[in-house]
Amino acid sequence: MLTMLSIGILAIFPLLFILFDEEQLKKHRYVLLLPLLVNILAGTIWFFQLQTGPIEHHFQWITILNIETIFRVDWFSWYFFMLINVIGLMVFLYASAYMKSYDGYKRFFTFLYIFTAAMNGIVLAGDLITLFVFWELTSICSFLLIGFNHREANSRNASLTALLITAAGGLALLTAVIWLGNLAGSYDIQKVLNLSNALHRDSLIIIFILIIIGAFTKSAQFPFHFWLPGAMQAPTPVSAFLHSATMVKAGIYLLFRFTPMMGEMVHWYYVLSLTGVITMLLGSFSALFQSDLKKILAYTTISALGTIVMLIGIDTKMSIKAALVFLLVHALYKASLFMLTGVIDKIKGTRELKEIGNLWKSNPVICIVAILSLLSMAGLPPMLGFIGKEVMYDAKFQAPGIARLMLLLSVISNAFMVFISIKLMVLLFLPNGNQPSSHSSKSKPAMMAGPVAFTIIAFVFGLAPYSLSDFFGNILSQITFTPVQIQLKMWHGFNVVFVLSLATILLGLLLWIFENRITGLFLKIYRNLFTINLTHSFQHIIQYFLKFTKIQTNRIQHGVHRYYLMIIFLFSIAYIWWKLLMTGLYVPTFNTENVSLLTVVVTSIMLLTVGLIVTTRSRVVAVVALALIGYGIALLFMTYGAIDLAITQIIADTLTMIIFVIVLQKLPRFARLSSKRSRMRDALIALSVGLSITLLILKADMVNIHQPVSDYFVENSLTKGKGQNIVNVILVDFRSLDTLGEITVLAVAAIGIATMLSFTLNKKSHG
Amino acid sequence: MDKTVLQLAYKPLRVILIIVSMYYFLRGHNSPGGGFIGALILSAGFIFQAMAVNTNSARRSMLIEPEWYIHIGLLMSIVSSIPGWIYVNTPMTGVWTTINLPLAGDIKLGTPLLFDLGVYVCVFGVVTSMSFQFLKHIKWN
Amino acid sequence: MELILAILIGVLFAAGTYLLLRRSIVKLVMGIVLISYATNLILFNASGLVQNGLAFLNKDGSYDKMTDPLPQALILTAIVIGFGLTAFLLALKYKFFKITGTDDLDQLKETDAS
Amino acid sequence: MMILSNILLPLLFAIVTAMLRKQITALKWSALIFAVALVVLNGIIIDKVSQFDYLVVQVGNWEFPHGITLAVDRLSAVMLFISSTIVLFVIIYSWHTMTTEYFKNYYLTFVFALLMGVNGAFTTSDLFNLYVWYEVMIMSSFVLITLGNTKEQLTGAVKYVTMNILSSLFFLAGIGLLYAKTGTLNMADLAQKLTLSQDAALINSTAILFFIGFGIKSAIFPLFFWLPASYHTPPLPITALFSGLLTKVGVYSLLRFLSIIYIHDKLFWQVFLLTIAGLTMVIGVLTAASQYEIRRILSFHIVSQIGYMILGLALFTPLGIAAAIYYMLHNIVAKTNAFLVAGLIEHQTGTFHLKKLGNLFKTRPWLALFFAIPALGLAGFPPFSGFIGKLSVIQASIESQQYIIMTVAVIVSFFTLFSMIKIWMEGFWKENQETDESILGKPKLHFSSVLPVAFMGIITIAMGLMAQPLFEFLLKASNQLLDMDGYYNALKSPL
Repeated sequence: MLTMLSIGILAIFPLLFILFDEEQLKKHRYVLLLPLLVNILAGTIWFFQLQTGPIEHHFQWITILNIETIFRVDWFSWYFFMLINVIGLMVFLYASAYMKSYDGYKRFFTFLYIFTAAMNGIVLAGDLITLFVFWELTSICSFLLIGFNHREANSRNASLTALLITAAGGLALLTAVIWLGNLAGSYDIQKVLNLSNALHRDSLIIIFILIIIGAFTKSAQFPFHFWLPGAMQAPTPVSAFLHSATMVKAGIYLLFRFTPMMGEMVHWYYVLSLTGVITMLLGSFSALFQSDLKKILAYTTISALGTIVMLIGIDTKMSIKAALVFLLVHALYKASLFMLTGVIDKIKGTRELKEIGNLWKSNPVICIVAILSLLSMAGLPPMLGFIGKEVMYDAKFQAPGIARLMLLLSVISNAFMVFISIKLMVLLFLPNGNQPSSHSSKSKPAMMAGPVAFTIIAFVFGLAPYSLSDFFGNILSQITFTPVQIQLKMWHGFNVVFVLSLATILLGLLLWIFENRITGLFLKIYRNLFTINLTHSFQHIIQYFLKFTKIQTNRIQHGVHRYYLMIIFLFSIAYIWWKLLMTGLYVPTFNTENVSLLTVVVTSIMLLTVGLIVTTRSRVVAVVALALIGYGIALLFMTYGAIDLAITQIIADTLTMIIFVIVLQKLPRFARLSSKRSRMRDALIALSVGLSITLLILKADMVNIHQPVSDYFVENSLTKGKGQNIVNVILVDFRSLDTLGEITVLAVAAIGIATMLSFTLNKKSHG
Repeated sequence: MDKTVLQLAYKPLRVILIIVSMYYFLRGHNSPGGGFIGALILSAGFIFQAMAVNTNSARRSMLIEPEWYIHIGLLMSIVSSIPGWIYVNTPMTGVWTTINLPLAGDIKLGTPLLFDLGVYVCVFGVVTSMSFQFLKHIKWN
Repeated sequence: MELILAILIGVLFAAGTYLLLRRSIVKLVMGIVLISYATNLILFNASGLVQNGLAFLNKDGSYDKMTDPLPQALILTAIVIGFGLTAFLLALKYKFFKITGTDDLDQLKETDAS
Repeated sequence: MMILSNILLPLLFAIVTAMLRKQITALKWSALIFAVALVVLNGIIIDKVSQFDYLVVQVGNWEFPHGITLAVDRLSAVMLFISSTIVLFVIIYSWHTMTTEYFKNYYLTFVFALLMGVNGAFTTSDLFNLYVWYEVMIMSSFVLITLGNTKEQLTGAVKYVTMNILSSLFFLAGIGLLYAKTGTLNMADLAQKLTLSQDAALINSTAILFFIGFGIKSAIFPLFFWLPASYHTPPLPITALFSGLLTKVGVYSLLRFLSIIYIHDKLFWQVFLLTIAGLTMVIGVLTAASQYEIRRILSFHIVSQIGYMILGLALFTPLGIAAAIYYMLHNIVAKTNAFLVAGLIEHQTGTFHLKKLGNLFKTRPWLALFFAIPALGLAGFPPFSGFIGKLSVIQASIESQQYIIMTVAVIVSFFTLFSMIKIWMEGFWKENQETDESILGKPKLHFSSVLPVAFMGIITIAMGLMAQPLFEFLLKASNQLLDMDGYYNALKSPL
């Protein structure tokens, strides 16, 4: 039940906000931390329970579709869970102070809580549907948070881009999930993974691609990475939490989960490693050219995500281990750096790199924390980042295949990181000639708590990495399904990895020293590489799409009534002819048995009259001709024994004609509106309709499956219906419900005509 | 149009049409006729009046508004379904009784006849209402 | 006779279709009336077309030449319903002309394309 | 009896509301009570149907298949229930949003008459009777769509009326041919006769006319033009009512009628319907994306979402049909709700047009919440009802190995999201000084217009979270629909 609680408390907690108004909430803002503390407590309890094995809770949702809600805590979930909630705690603390100056304090935290709940849901979910539900929820929360400053067009566009991309990925994932569920007969992740060997390989490749798309969009992998820099429009706590430490890791979580199943595919290896490498280089390289602090961090995040994906792709035990460690490293330093950016932003009023500076003098604490975090980012000792990088190099070095090449590329990418770290340190903290701004230069303790804590953690683990060994070993066993022992050490001795580390740092330093010379070259490369700005292209695509739909709509829903009708008729004709040809045409035989001279004459006159209606330009002639046809039909009814019908037809026809005449008095003459060509075309269509109907009727006469039901009426009309006029008995007794409906139609028509003619809205036309 | 002829003729015409309509309605169960045809003939009488004089005059002659004929007619049709529900437990089932009248002899009365009467009244209301609306708004007279 | 009737129905349908494809609303209404005649005849065709047959019983319940009474009842219902619809259409037509002053269907595009 | 009450009571209510039309207060309250009564009645019917499978009435006590037989199975029962619920909500919503002019001009009478037609269509098993109910329904809808007689309404109505009459005429012609061929009007009897006959496939040429008739009604691809041309013109409660009821009757009829015909030419129907479904989905959603008027966006989406229902039907598996029915129910609730919210937006800002709207997220946060639920529901986001709909449709397609249509369905749902987000972006997020000013003077939302919106939002969520009992019911319903012998036997010798 603890699983439900840990998600539920976050989801329900915002309801309490109704009790407070915004000011009160700001005053008692430490209340906001409560649910996260509860969750960390839950995590602690699980820590002890996990020693004996995973914890599972099953809830029935839609058993008929095999959908069962399962929550499952294993070491791997636990790892993510703690990451989310510990970072969450600090971010909430930070945000409670940071957001004080914003409107919509309550709203912000509501979204953030729901997001945290969803994020916990993803990692605790034990079945794919539940996972997907929470997955989509994080997309929505991310959308709402990126667009938090929704009055600005930039925020709106960024949030739209983010949502569309992640939602598209979500749909791919959904398809994959349902497909997998269908193949495995269950959505339980354990069962799906266990069945992997029995699965049919062909469809598995499509499923694999779909999952990859889902994960890549969420984790901002090339070519979907471009939404992430845009997402920096969100308030800084959001960037720290969603777009670096947690949500973007959801895709990675998914890849980890599917490793045992998909890892056996050769595609897995290539697609993931290559995408990872591209993303890694792309991110770190693009970061070189940014001047906004948050943008820099965003691109380095992309790079880090690429690194992790690449490591998962390599799929050796070492590489998975490296990925796991690197995940922690990155979460710690990136959250810390983002929060510091926010602090600096508050103090200096800007995030532009060039305009900040000289922080060392005014805010030494910030500087120390920042420097340590940046060291971690650069992968330098004594921070945990160093360990992360070492393990990573080691993994690649030991891995087969193209991993060596990747090793080289990682060194370059990491050198960029070193370079960026140095650049940031220098530009931010050393004096650069700018005047210290007049903003309040004090940083609030609530906002510094997070960075400080994370830095300390990273420092401690950096010094004593072996304390993490067992833990990562446990996780690794769970992911790969085999028991694994791993070792984390600070000092590996003089080996290749050490040399590589050294080379990285040197390269970074060199870049820094020769910055002025190299920048020009890099800029050239950058501009040539990125002639296409994906963000803008995406906006353009949307614009083009809207334009296209507009053209297309005007083509389809053009408003010309007769073309609508024409399409309906053409569709019908095509359909009828096709069916007629498929089932064979019927050659009519002329049966003279029932033909009398009268009917022939009547019919011929009617045919002539029809011609008159179609061609005449006089309204009176048309109406009279119409009446004549009606009377002709009445005559036909009469000759074949339908006297009631004939009378009704005549009266109804007369009434219709009278109304016609009354109405036409007020209307203009027929004008010849259409051209000869269109008349010919319409005539052709009309004739075709007529012909198909005729053939259809003749064909219908060919089939006569059974005796009609009406013998019964003949037999029972007098005895049970007490009437000799069978038609009337049918109307008022056998099928009286029809008649009831019929008079209802009439009644509605009458009242409707009354309202139509007498009721006109007083207010001006709306819409 | 020369109205004088119509204005002279509408009253006797109306009486004739009412009688004809009753005749057609009553024999409808056994020979051509019935509620719908009867009602159309009946309304013809009042439509003539409306055309000859004006719609208000015709409305007055109808005693109640044509709309109410519609309501009443529909209600009668609904009511006719109730006996069947009570006696046979299936609504709209025909229930018949025979009444002996001094002059006419045995007359069979049943819910289908009530239903047909409902149709008659309703259609009468419908046709007159429709025609009056058209005549009034399009200013025939 | 079926053949003649079928041709008649076909012609009525064709004429109705042609009128529906005109631009005038009056012609549109006439087209609908014609097609509804045609559908009534299709139903009538189903009654088997017995010449001089009747749908009446004698007093004792016997009959001479019976046509299928059911389609007749259906057509009767359909005629009446058709009458109601046509009357409403004409009212609509009238009101439409009164408000917009046009009879031309091609003019009424504003509720479609944006 | 209860089944027939579903037809007779709305008629009675229509008459009573017509008589009461001058006493507005009494009129409104009585209409409310009537609507509640119908909901309760249909609740009981659902309960009965789950016990006895079929409720059958031989109207007039005539022997099957000679008289008119009314039969309610699970599909009918659930449709009856949802339609009366929608009517209830719309009546509550109309309480304050419709002016007294409308009430005086028989607004409620026509609503009940419409419901009578809809209920009739859902209960009858007789084809000609179905035609009659269709006419009751469209006649009432004609009057409703023109109620108020604005220029737009009349313009839209010309198209609406013409194409709907045309659809009925096709339908009627189909009945004529079918009767000539088979001599029966009852659907169960027809099914029985067809299975016994050698010539069953020949019936297919007649089925065309039915398909076109029902197709126009349900607004499938090349036949849907009347819907976007007219749905946005009448007063909002009427649009909402239409969106909930009308096209769904067409889909219902297709389900019922094709379940008889389908098996006699399986290959053709599957390919044909899948094509139609795909085109309907795609065209509808693309046209919706181009619009800037909320009601038009929603109207075009009706077309698109009909495609999903046809898709479920085309698969013709128990799961596929259950998915189609679920989708239909979901769509009725969510779409009506979305329209009602659009009405609230208009009430507050005076416009439906996205370009004139803006910043409602700040100024009317509750409205944003109310909109978000049906919008996310329609876009198929979890855990709302649309998600289960989408999920079951995809699952059914995978099960039948129809991967192309599955892909189309998935992509279309992406564009649906796009349209919803567009409304959100433009209406709720965009900065717009004018709306901010114009909104200040607007009256507060009345309780009666918020209540149905909130309620339907809850239903949308509940249909997602508690889908199990509903889906179980629907799966039984679809098995029942496919079981022609069961249908025949139930009608022939009812309990």
